[in-house]
Amino acid sequence: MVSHAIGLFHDPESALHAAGQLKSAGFAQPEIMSPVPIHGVEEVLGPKKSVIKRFTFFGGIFGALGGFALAAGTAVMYLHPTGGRPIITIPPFLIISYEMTILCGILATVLGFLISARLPVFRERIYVPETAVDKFGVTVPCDSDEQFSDAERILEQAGAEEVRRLGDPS
Amino acid sequence: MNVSIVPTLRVLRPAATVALVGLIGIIAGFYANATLFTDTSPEQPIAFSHKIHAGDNEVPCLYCHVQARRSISAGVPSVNKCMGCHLEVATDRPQIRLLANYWDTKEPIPWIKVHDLPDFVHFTHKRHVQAGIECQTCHGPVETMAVVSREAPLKMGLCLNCHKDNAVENGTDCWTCHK
Amino acid sequence: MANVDRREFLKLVGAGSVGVGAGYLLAESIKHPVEHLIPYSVPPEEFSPGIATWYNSVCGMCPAGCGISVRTREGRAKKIEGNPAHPVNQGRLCALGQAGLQTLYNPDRITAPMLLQGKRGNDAFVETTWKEGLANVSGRLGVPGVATVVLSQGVRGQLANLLELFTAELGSAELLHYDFAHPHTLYAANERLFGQQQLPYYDIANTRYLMSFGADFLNNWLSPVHHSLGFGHSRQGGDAQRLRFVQIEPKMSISGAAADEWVAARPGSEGVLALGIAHQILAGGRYSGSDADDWTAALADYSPELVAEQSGVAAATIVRLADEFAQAKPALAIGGGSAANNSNGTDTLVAVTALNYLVGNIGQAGGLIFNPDPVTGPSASSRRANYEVMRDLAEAAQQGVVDVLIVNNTNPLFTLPTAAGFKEALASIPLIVSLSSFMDETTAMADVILPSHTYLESWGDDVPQPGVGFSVAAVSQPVVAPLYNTRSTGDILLGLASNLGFRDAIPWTTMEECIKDGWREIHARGEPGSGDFDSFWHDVLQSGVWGEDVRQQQDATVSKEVIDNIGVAAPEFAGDVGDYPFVLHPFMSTSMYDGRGANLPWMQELPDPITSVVYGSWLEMNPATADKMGLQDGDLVQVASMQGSVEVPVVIFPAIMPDVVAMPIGQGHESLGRYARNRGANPIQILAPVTDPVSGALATGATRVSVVATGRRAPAVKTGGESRQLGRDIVRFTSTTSDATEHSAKLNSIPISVEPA
Amino acid sequence: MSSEQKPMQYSDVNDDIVRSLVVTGRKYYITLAIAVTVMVTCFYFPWFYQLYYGIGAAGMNNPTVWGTYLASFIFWIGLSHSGTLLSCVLHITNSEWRKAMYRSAEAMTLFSLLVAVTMVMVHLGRPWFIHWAAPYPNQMELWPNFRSPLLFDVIAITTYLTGSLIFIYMGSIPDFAAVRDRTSGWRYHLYVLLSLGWRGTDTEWHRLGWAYTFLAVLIIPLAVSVHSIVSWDFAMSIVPGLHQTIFAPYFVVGAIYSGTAGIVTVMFVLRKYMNFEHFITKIHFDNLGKLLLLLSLLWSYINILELFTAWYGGTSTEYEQLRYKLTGYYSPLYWEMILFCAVAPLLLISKKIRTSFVPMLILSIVINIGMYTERFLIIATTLSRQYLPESWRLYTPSMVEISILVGSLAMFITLFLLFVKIFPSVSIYEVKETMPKPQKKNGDRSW
Amino acid sequence: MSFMDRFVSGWRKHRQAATDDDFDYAWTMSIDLDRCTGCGACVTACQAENNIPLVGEKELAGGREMQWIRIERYWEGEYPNAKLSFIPMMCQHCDSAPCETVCPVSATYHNQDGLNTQIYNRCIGTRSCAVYCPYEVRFFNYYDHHWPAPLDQQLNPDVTVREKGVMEKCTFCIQRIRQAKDHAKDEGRRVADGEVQPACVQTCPSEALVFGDRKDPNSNVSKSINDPRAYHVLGELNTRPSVVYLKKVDADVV
Repeated sequence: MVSHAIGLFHDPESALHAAGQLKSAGFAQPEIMSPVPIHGVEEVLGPKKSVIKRFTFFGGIFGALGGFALAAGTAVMYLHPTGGRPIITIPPFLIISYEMTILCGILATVLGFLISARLPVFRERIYVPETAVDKFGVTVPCDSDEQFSDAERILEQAGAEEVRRLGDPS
Repeated sequence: MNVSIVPTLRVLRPAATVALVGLIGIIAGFYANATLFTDTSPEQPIAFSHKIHAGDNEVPCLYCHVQARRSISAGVPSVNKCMGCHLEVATDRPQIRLLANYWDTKEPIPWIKVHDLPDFVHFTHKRHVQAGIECQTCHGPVETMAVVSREAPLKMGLCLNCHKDNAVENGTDCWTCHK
Repeated sequence: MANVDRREFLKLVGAGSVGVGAGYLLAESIKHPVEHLIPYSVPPEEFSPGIATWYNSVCGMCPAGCGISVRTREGRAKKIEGNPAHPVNQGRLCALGQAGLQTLYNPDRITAPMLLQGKRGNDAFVETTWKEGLANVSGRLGVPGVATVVLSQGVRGQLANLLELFTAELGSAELLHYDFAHPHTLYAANERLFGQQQLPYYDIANTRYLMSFGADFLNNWLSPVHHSLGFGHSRQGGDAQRLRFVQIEPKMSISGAAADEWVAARPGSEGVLALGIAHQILAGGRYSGSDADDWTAALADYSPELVAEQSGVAAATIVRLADEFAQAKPALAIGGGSAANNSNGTDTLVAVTALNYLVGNIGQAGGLIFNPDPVTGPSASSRRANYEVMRDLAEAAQQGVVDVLIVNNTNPLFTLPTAAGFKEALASIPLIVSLSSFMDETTAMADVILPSHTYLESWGDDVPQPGVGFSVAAVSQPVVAPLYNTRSTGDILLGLASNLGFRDAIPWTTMEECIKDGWREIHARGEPGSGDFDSFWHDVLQSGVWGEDVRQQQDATVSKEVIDNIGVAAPEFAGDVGDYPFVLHPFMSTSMYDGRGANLPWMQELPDPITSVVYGSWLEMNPATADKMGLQDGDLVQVASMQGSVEVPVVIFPAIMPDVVAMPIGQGHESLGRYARNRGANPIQILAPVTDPVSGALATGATRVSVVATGRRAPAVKTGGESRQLGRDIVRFTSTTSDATEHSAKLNSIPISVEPA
Repeated sequence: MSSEQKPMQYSDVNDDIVRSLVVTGRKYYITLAIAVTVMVTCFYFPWFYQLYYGIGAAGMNNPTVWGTYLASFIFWIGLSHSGTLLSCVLHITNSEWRKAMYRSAEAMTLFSLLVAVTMVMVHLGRPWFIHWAAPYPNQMELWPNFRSPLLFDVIAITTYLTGSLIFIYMGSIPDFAAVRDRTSGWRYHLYVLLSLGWRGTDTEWHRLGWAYTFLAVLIIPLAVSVHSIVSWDFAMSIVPGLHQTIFAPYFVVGAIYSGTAGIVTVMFVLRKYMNFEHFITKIHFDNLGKLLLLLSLLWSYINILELFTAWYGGTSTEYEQLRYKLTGYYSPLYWEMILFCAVAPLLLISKKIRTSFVPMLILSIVINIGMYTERFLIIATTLSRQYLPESWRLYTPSMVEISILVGSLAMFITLFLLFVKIFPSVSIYEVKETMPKPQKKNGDRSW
Repeated sequence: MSFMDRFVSGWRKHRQAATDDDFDYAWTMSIDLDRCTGCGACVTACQAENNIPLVGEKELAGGREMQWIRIERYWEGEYPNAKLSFIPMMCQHCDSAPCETVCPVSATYHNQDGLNTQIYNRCIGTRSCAVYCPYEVRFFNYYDHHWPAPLDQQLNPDVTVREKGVMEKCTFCIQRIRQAKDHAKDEGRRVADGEVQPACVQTCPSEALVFGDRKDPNSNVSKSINDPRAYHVLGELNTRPSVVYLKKVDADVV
């Protein structure tokens, strides 16, 4: 049975410290839950790489090409010459292209965010409501009771106000 | 404590189902009205059978709808024309008696339009007949119908596909039909 | 869904049903209503659905007598166009002619015979049958010694003949044709000068110099469509030199706007001006006729300087105009409209017409050509009632001498000044019968209304007046089945005649037969053996017009007596200059003619060409005058003469003399249906009873008025905004017709191709 | 920044915001009822009447076929322009003072966009066919005309609406989570769904940070393009007075100007009636005031340029346009606009005014009245004085138009009132970020 | 043909702006201002032919007139030298029409007759075309128009009666053009010069209006175009109108 140890801290620095301790103690990647984004996580837990920018980039490219293709393609499908201009009229279609770049970029960014942040949450994950108010939580999965007491010890040493054990839902 | 949106989704399911069923109902109702309850073969004042005339007796379409080849409108035959034959033919049938009644009182027959286009569509029979389009292309196999019913949807897509396939002159110019 | 409980299930069923119902109703709401296909029982001969049939006929909207072709679809008249075969209008038609459809389909037509129940003028009519209506009238007419007056609009051809016959049979009856716009003075002038009964034909198409004294010949003078055709042709119609055209009048008319030069002459001084020009022509020795000395003697008093003093036109201008007029070959002078509407109208027109004689254009192309007598019907000038006749009629009626008045489609109550006393006269006539198609002012006073067809539903024929130099006649035929329970004027007369037992003199039972009988004479004029009458008739119906190259003798001589007596007296104006500082210039508008267009919505909505006013009356005023009086465009003013006053908004008009104000005729109806009633004001009502003593015509331009601000604003409804170009070169001008250095339109086209490829 | 008595705690923020959502006084309901009533009677009734009767219910006529509906459209689009745009710019430039006010500013964007879209519906002659302006396959095989500036509008506004909605939503996810934990009943379920199960882990914060920044980067050019495109509806025509290169920046500046003034108004109201004195302070008003002053100067600059070029060019059409604007029928409105938008904001030079709430409120309303006038004049003065003097004609709005204008304001207020009860109208986590971080407790250092 | 070839050839074709050569006919009208007398016959003819509604005094006062062709008037000078010129103004059927580009739903575009179309049933009523048109010749149906019976019997069955919320304008009487083409097709020929005339041209009493195909070098209208007096109103806007005006001749102009 897998459970989680959670230490609640009053301040972000202690939480970060605790996470670093846990990591160096050989625990699996600890998670920090906080009411505000905290700086310096990457120094402690290792660099984080986000795929979001790729989503944004390719979304934008798709939008640019798709926007132009939409405008040009539909113009060719039913010929309605207007204003003495060619059927495929580049300047205005570039504007469509521009707008579609942004639209698709935005949608792709959202998609990238949801995927990379693993949202929305369908399978239950552990959570401590206090971390949304003013506590900073550090959590690690523990395979056994020994591991949990190790973790509890490290967390308390780091200054956790409280350490909880939460069962991982199966 | 754990977090997940699934319990909430469970809670909301009945309400969502009701909304979904309602929505499906609207779509179904709309289509039901448009397809099932729209009278594509209305009951005419005289139960005239195209099957008997055009099918069994092989009267050509243009014999009665004489205008079709030279006018925008195909025209309904005048009562006079009907009586041209029915003074002699099948005078004892009840429907023919109805016809004779209209003839005697010089009342017009209020036929119901089956193939009705919106007022902003200016379809011309002449060009289509002269181009050799079979009447059945748009009107369906009328010669097999005892009661005329509208087979084709007579929507713009139908016209347009034919115009595009046959590369009709000015065939995709809106002003060809919408003046 | 397996474990849906009962409640849940019911909810779902409920939601589904509500949804289906809503969807059904939604689809139902956007459904197209059922349409029917109604076949004819027996289709008419020429009928085919979806294909237009054209009928040729004659326009009945004004006395010009243009030929029309009416397009009908499925038995309904859709459009009136000019008949290309008709020599008068050659396929063209004016706005009023186009609007003829709206007399046919007017929602305010009288739909059945009516009898008055109760007091006159209260609109208390009840419908009756034709039999009863006709019997009612013929019963009264049949009384021996009953004094009857038949007052008709000016009609020609067979219907005029029928009217003559009918009144002759009635015994103590008088026939009068009354039209407000009938050019009495012009007839009188031609008769005096040349002894001609018919109006001459003015060959504007071939003239090179046109001097028009007040004649709004492009708008509504005599035969505007034909004049416009000629005008277009002589302006830009070929290789010949372009027409130069001078218009002389106190207020710029539509013709004045088209002129190369617009000369403002004092009202009533046009004749003097013409004589001044004649004087100059003679003085220059440009007239070499045998009677030159007579002319010189007669015109001795009309030196340019003296004329300039009277007319307000500079002497140099008079000299120049005379030179131009004499040098241009051919040159043509026409007169009418404002020049003829004064107390010296006939004299003025004599003077103007004499100019043609002096430059020798009589009978020449581009000049003045005499017309032959009409081939059918009486002369167009016979029994035409002028103002004096109408006034006398009114006086007689007031004395109780008139027992029955039959009014046929004319509206004297509207087109006569209040001073004529016609309203009081009607009150003392025991029986008034109106044959009008509309409830006009006169018809509203009637006791019996026997509504006539519009011209698009009736048979008729016409000889256009003035003609085109040769014999022309046209047939008008019904183009649609009658809309209502009405009859054509001819058929009504025939019905009355039959009731009264005039069988011998009036043998026809329908107007169609009557017309046909008249045309048998025309057929007989043709070469013998040119086919039987039926095929002739068929051809005439098909082409709508018949013509024959019969021309009038064109030798014009002017007797010495006429020359010696030539001269134009000073115009007489009613009203003191101090109290009434302005001369009122009422003019016939494009769309209303003499008021008959007021019930046609198209005509109400057709902007006046010069001021762009729609739906109403207005008073045109010189900007300087308005400035002096502190009036602005849109101010409501009271225009008062000695005879009464009307209230109209001011329209500032750049081309009117400072001491003249102008008002359009046609609005101010008290009756005539929803479009005409209670709209604008009628300037005729306040005219003073001044006449031209020679012709007896009303001098419509001889009334002085005062203009007083009411302090209210009621701007006339205009469709136009700012009528100045502001340097935008919208209308462009060129000095010559063929300047090869100028750009052609093709050079203006630059395809748009500048863009990144 | 902080109250006088004792420094604010993180938990105070949560308490305050949750209270603003859950505790609803009678005043709120009364205000809402009035807003809804006005919206229905002044917007929907006249609109339905207009749908039945035709656009003739409005005062438009032939040369001036556009009227207050389009002016309102530009006005609301303009008002939308400071919220999200300002929020994005300030986010990227890391401005601290943004954090307390951006949520409601973005909401303003969203709702004014919604109202703007409604105004398009009101403006159209046949709104029931508005879907034809969307590219979707259909049996008629017809597509919209992508060369049309109006279609640029359709696409740009759709994108902007989508973008703004996503932007405000993304920023609110952590707050939804925070509120979720403190609510129950339907609110709880709503916030569960809206928060998507947000837990505030380091990974989530990291992803959110990136996504939010990317969105901000995307939305800045979008917002600029949206109002440029709205200006092109006019500038792409060849109507004198409209066909101007300066129109796009003019509109963008005008939009941000009126939007910023709108934010001031909204801030004042929130501060006063939602008891957000802790969060929205003089600093915000001071900064917004400075921004307003800058924008007002920019706006005046462009206005003067427009006049100057017209005067210098001196072509008949442009000069007439200038003359008409300054002295013609609508000139009182023009001078009103100059007074409200160019002269009055000069008061903002004074710090005293910038930091006093009521004068700022008055000034912001005055500026927006002026900006509405500007939009009205852009349409009314130019369309009634085009190339052919013969078709010049005046335009005055009808009662239906004025009523719909009032109704649209009520619609905006209604939407905003609903918003403040659903969205945390001040960002919880970003306010916390501006507060001093919790420090380690004394003697806690065991490592 | 491979996709790429089709793409390339299609691209080339659709990258070219249409010229007169691409049209079947290039219908053109010329208006001789030296002949026009401003009589208004064209206005009424157009109203009769094209089912143009009656607007009524109130609406006219509000500036909502419906006249596909109207007569504009311009004064020059002051009394006594005031001069008045008339200029008929209708849809110019510009080849580079500003109205066409702005329509979001392609309800107005350029067709194979070289005409500027207006498809009523496609129109959604943005009215932007009327704003973009420098000639002010587009008219909006501010409400449903009614013809009191029996005036409705006059309505031309070949022309749609427009409903509220759509734009309308001069079509060069497309119904007549199409009918002439129909006849010509029956006989397997092109439409002859003078065979088709819009209602205004047909009725013009001074023959100021001439209508025809400018692709036919011998047509009357081609001669008008080549006349040295020919010009385009607002030609500086380069809208390339299909209506050509012939300058008014005025001896006083140098």
